Amino acid sequence: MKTTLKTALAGLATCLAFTPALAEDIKVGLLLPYSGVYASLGQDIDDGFALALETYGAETGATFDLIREDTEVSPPVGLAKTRKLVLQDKVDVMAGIVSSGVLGAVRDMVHGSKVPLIVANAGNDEATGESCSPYVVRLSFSNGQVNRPMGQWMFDQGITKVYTLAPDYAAGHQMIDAFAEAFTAAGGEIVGQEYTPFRKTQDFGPYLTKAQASGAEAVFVFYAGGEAISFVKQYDSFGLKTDLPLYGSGFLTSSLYVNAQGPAAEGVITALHYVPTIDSVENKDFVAAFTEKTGRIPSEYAVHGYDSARALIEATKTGASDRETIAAALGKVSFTGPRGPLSIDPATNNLIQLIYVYETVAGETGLTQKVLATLPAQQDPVNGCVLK
Amino acid sequence: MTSDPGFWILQGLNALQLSMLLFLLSVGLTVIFGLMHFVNLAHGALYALGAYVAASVAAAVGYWPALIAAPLAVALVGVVLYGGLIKRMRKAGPMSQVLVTFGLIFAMLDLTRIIWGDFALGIDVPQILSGRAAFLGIEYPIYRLFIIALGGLAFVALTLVLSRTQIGAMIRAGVDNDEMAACLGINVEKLFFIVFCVGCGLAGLAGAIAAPLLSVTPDMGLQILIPTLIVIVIGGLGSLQGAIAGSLIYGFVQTFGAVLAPQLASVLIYALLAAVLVIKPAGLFPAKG
Amino acid sequence: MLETRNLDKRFGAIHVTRDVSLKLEKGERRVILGPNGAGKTTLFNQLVGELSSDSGSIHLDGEDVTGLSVAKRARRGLSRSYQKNTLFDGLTIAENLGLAASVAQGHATSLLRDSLSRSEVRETVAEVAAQVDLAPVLDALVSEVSYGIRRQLEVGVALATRPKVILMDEPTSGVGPEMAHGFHKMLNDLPRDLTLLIIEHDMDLAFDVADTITVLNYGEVVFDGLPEAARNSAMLKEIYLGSWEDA
Amino acid sequence: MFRHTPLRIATLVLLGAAAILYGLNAEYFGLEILTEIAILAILVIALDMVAGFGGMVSLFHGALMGIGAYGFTLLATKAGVAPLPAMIGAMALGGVVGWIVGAICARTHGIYFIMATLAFGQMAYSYIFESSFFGGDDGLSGAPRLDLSGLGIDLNDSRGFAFFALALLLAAYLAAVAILRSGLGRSVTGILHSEQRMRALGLNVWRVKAAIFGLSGVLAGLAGTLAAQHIMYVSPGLLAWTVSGEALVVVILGGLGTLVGPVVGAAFFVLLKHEVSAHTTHWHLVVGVILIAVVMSRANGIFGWLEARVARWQGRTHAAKTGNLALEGDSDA
Repeated sequence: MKTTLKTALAGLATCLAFTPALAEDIKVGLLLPYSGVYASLGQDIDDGFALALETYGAETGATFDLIREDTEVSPPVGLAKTRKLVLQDKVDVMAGIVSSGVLGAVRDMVHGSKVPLIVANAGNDEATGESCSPYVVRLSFSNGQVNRPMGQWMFDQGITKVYTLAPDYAAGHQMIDAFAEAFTAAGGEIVGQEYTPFRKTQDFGPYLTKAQASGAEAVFVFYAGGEAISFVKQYDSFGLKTDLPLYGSGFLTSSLYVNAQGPAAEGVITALHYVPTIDSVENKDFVAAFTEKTGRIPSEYAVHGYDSARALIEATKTGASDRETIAAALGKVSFTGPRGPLSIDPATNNLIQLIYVYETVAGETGLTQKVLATLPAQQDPVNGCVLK
Repeated sequence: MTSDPGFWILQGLNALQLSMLLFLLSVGLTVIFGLMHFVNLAHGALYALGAYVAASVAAAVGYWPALIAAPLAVALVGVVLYGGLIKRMRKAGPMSQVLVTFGLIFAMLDLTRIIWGDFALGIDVPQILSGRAAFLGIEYPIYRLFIIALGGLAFVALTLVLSRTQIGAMIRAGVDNDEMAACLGINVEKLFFIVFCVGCGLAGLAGAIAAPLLSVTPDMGLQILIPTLIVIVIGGLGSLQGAIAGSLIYGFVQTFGAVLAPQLASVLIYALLAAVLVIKPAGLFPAKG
Repeated sequence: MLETRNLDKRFGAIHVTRDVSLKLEKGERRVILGPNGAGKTTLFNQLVGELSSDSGSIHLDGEDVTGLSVAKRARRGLSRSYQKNTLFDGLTIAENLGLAASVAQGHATSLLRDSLSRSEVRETVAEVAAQVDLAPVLDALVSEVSYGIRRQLEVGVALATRPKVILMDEPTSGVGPEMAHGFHKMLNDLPRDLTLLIIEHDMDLAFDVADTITVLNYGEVVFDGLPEAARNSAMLKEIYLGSWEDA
Repeated sequence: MFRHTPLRIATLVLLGAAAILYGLNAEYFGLEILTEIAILAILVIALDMVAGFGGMVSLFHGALMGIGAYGFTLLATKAGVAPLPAMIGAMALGGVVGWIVGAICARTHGIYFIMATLAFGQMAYSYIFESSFFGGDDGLSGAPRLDLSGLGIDLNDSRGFAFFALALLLAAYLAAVAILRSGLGRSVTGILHSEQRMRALGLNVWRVKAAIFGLSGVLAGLAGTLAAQHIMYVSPGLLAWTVSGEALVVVILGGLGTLVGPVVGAAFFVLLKHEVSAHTTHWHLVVGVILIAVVMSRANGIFGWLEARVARWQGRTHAAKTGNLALEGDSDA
C-alpha cells in the first residue's frame, strides 16, 4: 500500500535526518473537499489556512505539520479520512469540514477519540447544540447565528410580510427557521414558505411565480453555490426585484460567485458574518495579503480557514501541544480578526461574532459589497448543549 | 391555491419552457437511439460542454456568437467521439454502450473541471432578450419565451426534415429497419454519422440556451441526464413524437407537481416512469410497431 | 389430441393464417407442407402461444388452451422445436436436456439442490439421449458440436419435457438429404403414442414420417389427407412446381 | 451455469491468502481499504448474479444496498432491535424489495430493463433524500456494530471488523455459488441463453427472474448492513444511481458472469481509486479512461481476459490430445 509505504519512508527519513526533537511539532489534519461540488470552497479555506500559518506562525514556538485529506463532500469518505487521521497519522488536531453532513458523520469519532476539531465551515446548529462536544470548536458560523439578526433588522426596515424559500435539507430549514422565529417575534408575518428539492431544482420559475402571488412585501431566501446563481438570475429575470425585494442569508451573494450572477445580484440585501469590504485594518491587511497570494478576493470561506489557523496558533501560544491541551485551549481563544472581535462561547464552543448586513452593488471592477449595518455580536442559544 | 388565471398561465409557461429545453436535449438522444440502437449516457456531458463553450465565447465576444459556436463545437466533439468510440461500439450491445458512455461521463466531467475550474460560471443575455414581455395580463421573461420559441422551432423543423426531405426518409427507413435500409442502397454509416453529429450539436445548443438561465457547473450534465432519459423512455425510444410528448409530460408533471404537491414532486415523475414501463414497456410512442 | 378451430392471424393488411382447422389424433404423425410464406411457422407460434390468435380456438387433449400462456401450454404437454436452433449454447448437451427435463419435472425453481443431479432428471436425460442418438456426446458443449448434432439436440430438448404433442419446425432444415432420412428414421422410432406435427419443406422427405399431410398456401389449408392422395394431387404439383423449389 | 475451473479456484485462494496476509499486517487505513473491498465485493457478487448470469443489468443495486444499510440502522437505533436480528431483518427487507422490483421489471428487456431499474433506484433515492424520517440529506448516525465479544472478536477494532467483512464475503460468495448451482440458478442461466426456449419448455420465467433478483437483493442488503456498521453512519449517497453505475463498472472491469472476476474487479477498483486519488483529485478521469479502454478491448474484463488466455492455451493442448469433438459429427451445414 502506497500510503503505508509513504508513512514508513517518512519515518525513516525523520530518523536519518536527526532533527533536534521539537517539543511542539503539531500534526494538523485538514479535512476539506478538494474534489466534488464544493472543491472551490475547500480551496479557499485551504488558502486562508495556509496564509494565517505564514502570517502568524512565527508568534508561536510550535511548528505545524499539515496532512491534507479530501472528504469529497461525502459523509462516509469524510468519516473514513477522519479515522485515518486519528488512528494512523495520529494527528494532534484537525480542521476543516465544509458540509454539515460530513460534520454529523464525524462528530462521534471526534468526540470519542478526543482529538480536537476546528470546524472551518459546516454550520449545522446541532454541532454546537444538542450534539456539541468539548472537542469540536467552531470558527465559522452557525446557521441560526447568521440569519437570526435579520428577523429584527428587516422588521425595523418596515417589512411586515415575508415569503421564504430554501433548499429542502437540514441547513435550509435551520437558516429559515432562525430568521422566521426572530421575524415573527419582532412582529412580522411569514405569508408563505417553500422548500425546493435540494440539488435537484434548476428551474425556480414555479416557486417564484408562487411567491409573487403570495402577497408578501419581501422574499427571504437561503441558497448557496450553483443554486444561488440560478436563483438570483431567475429572480431578476421574472422582474420581481423591484416590487418584491430579495433578502437572504449572505451565502446567496457570496463574493465567491457573485460575479457569475452579474447585474441580477445588484440590490440584493443579505446578512453574513464576513464580507471582503469590512472597513477595518485587520481586514484590509488580510484582503491585501490573500489577494497577493492567490489573485482572488477572499470570501467568507477563506476567512474561516484563516481564523481557524489563527485560533490554533493562539491556542499553542498558551503552551498547548497535545490533543487534550489544545482542545482545552481552543475553547478559550479570543482575538480580533478580519471579521472583528471573535471569542468562543464557553457554553457551546461556537464562536461569537458580528453579523454584517450588506447590499450587493456595482463597483469599479465588478460587483462589490456595501455594508449597510453591523449587528451586535451574536451568541447562539445553548440548544441543549452540555460540554463534557 | 390561487384562483388568479394569470398564475396558472405563468406556471403553464414555466412548464412549457422546461419541456422545450428537455426536448432539445432528448430529441438528439432518442433519434440516435432509434437509428443506431446506441445508448449515449454522455449526452448530458455534451450539454454541459455546450454550456461551458457558450460561457467562454459569450465572455469573449458576446451571446449571439456563443449561441452559434456552442453547437458547432459540440458537434465537432461528436465527430471525434464518433470516429474514436461510437463507430466501434455500435454493435456491442446496450450494456457495453452504457458502460463506455458512463466512462465518458467520468472523463468529460473531470476534463471540464480541469479546463474551466470548479467555480460556477454565468452568462448575461443580450439586451433584446432580457426584460419581460407583457401579455394576457401577465409579465413573462423574454428569455424564457425565447427558449419556448426555439424549442417549438426545432420541433417544426425536425418534423419537416423527417417527413419532407430525402434524408428524413432515409432516417425513417433506418429507424424502421436498418438492414432493409442498407439493402435499399442507403449509406447507413454516413447517415449514422450525420445524425450523431446533429444530435450532439442539439445537445450543445441546449447547453448554450440553458447557460444564461441556470448556472454553469461541472455537474450540470449529470443533473440533466436522468430527466432526459426519463423523457425518452416515457415517450418511446427513437421517435420524434415520443420526445416531444415525453418532454411535455415531464415539464408539466414536474412544474405542477412542485406547485401542487411539493412533497411528492420528485417521486412523482419516477412513479410515472415506472408505471409507463410496466404498462407500455416500449413507451407511449414507440418508433416501431 | 390437438385440435384447432378456425384460427386466424393478421399482420396489418396481410392475412397470415386464415380459418385454419386441424384435428390430430393421439399418436398421429402429421406433416405440414407449404411454400415459404405460407404461414406454417406463424401457425406454430399461434399453437404454442408465442403469438395470440385474432380468432379461433386451440384445444389440447380436450382442453381449451387458447387463452393460456406459452408456459402453461407447455406444462400441459405441448412442446416444440425451432427451425433456427434455439439451444443453450454455453452448456453441455446433457445440461441442455437436463434443463428441459427439470423444468417439466418442476425442479426449475428449487433452491435446495441442483436440479440436474436429481435421479429422475438424469434418467430422462439418458432416455432422451438414447432416443435422439446423443448418448456419445452428452458431455460436449453445444458450441463445440456439429450442426447436425445440434439439430438432433433441438428435437431432444423438446422431447425431454415428456410432452404429449411435439411441434417440430423443419427439424431437418439445413442438413443434407441423406442425413435427413436418418433423422426421419429416428423420429419413426419414437414412442408411437407421441403425437407429432412437423413442418417439412421437402415433399419427398415428408413421406418418410407422415401418417397424414396438411398443405398450407397463403395461410389457408388447401389439402388435408393421406400421403398417397397428396402424392397424386394435381394442385399440389402446381404449388410444388410453381413456387416450391425456388423458395 | 457457474463452474469452478482450476483458474477460478486458484484465483480465489490467491486473493484469500493476500487478503489474510494484508489484513494481519496492514495499518489502520489499509484495513479500511480491505473492508471497503470486501463490502464492494459482496455488492458486485450480488449484481453479477443477476447481470452476469441472468442478463438483468440492474441500476437498482445501489438502492438495494442503501435499503439494507438504512433498514439495519433504523432497526438497530430507532426500533431498538439487537444488531444480529437487525442484520437479518435488513437483508430480508433487501430481498423483499428486490423481489418486488424484479417482478415488476421482469417484463422489460435490454435498455428498457436498465431504465426501469434506474427509475426505481432514483425513486428510492429521492424518497430517502427528502424524508425527515430517514434523516434526509444528513443521513442517520449511530449504527452499532455486531457484538462478537462472546467469540473473542472485537468488531470495534479495525482488524477485527476487516476479517469479519472478509468472512461475510466468503459466505456471500458461497451462497451465490450455491444459488447459481441450484435448480433456480440453472433456470436463470437457461433464461440468459434463451428466454424464449425456457418459456416454451413450460417455465414461468417471471417467477424465476423475480426470485433471483430477490436473492440478489438479500446479498446486496448484506453489503448494506456491513457498510452501515463499517462507517456507523448512513446517508442517501449510498442509493445514488452513480453507486449502481460504479458497481456495474466493477463487474465489467472484473469480468461479467464469472463471479470471481467481480471480486478481482472490486479489489482493483478500490485500490486504483485510492492510488489515483492520492496523486490527483481527478481520479474520475483516470477511471473513466480505464473503463473505456477495457470495454473497447472487447475482453470480458480483467478476469475474463485471463480466462480466455488460459482457455486458448488449454484448447490447444486439449485439441492435440483428443481431437476436436466438433469434427466427429457429420456436418454438412
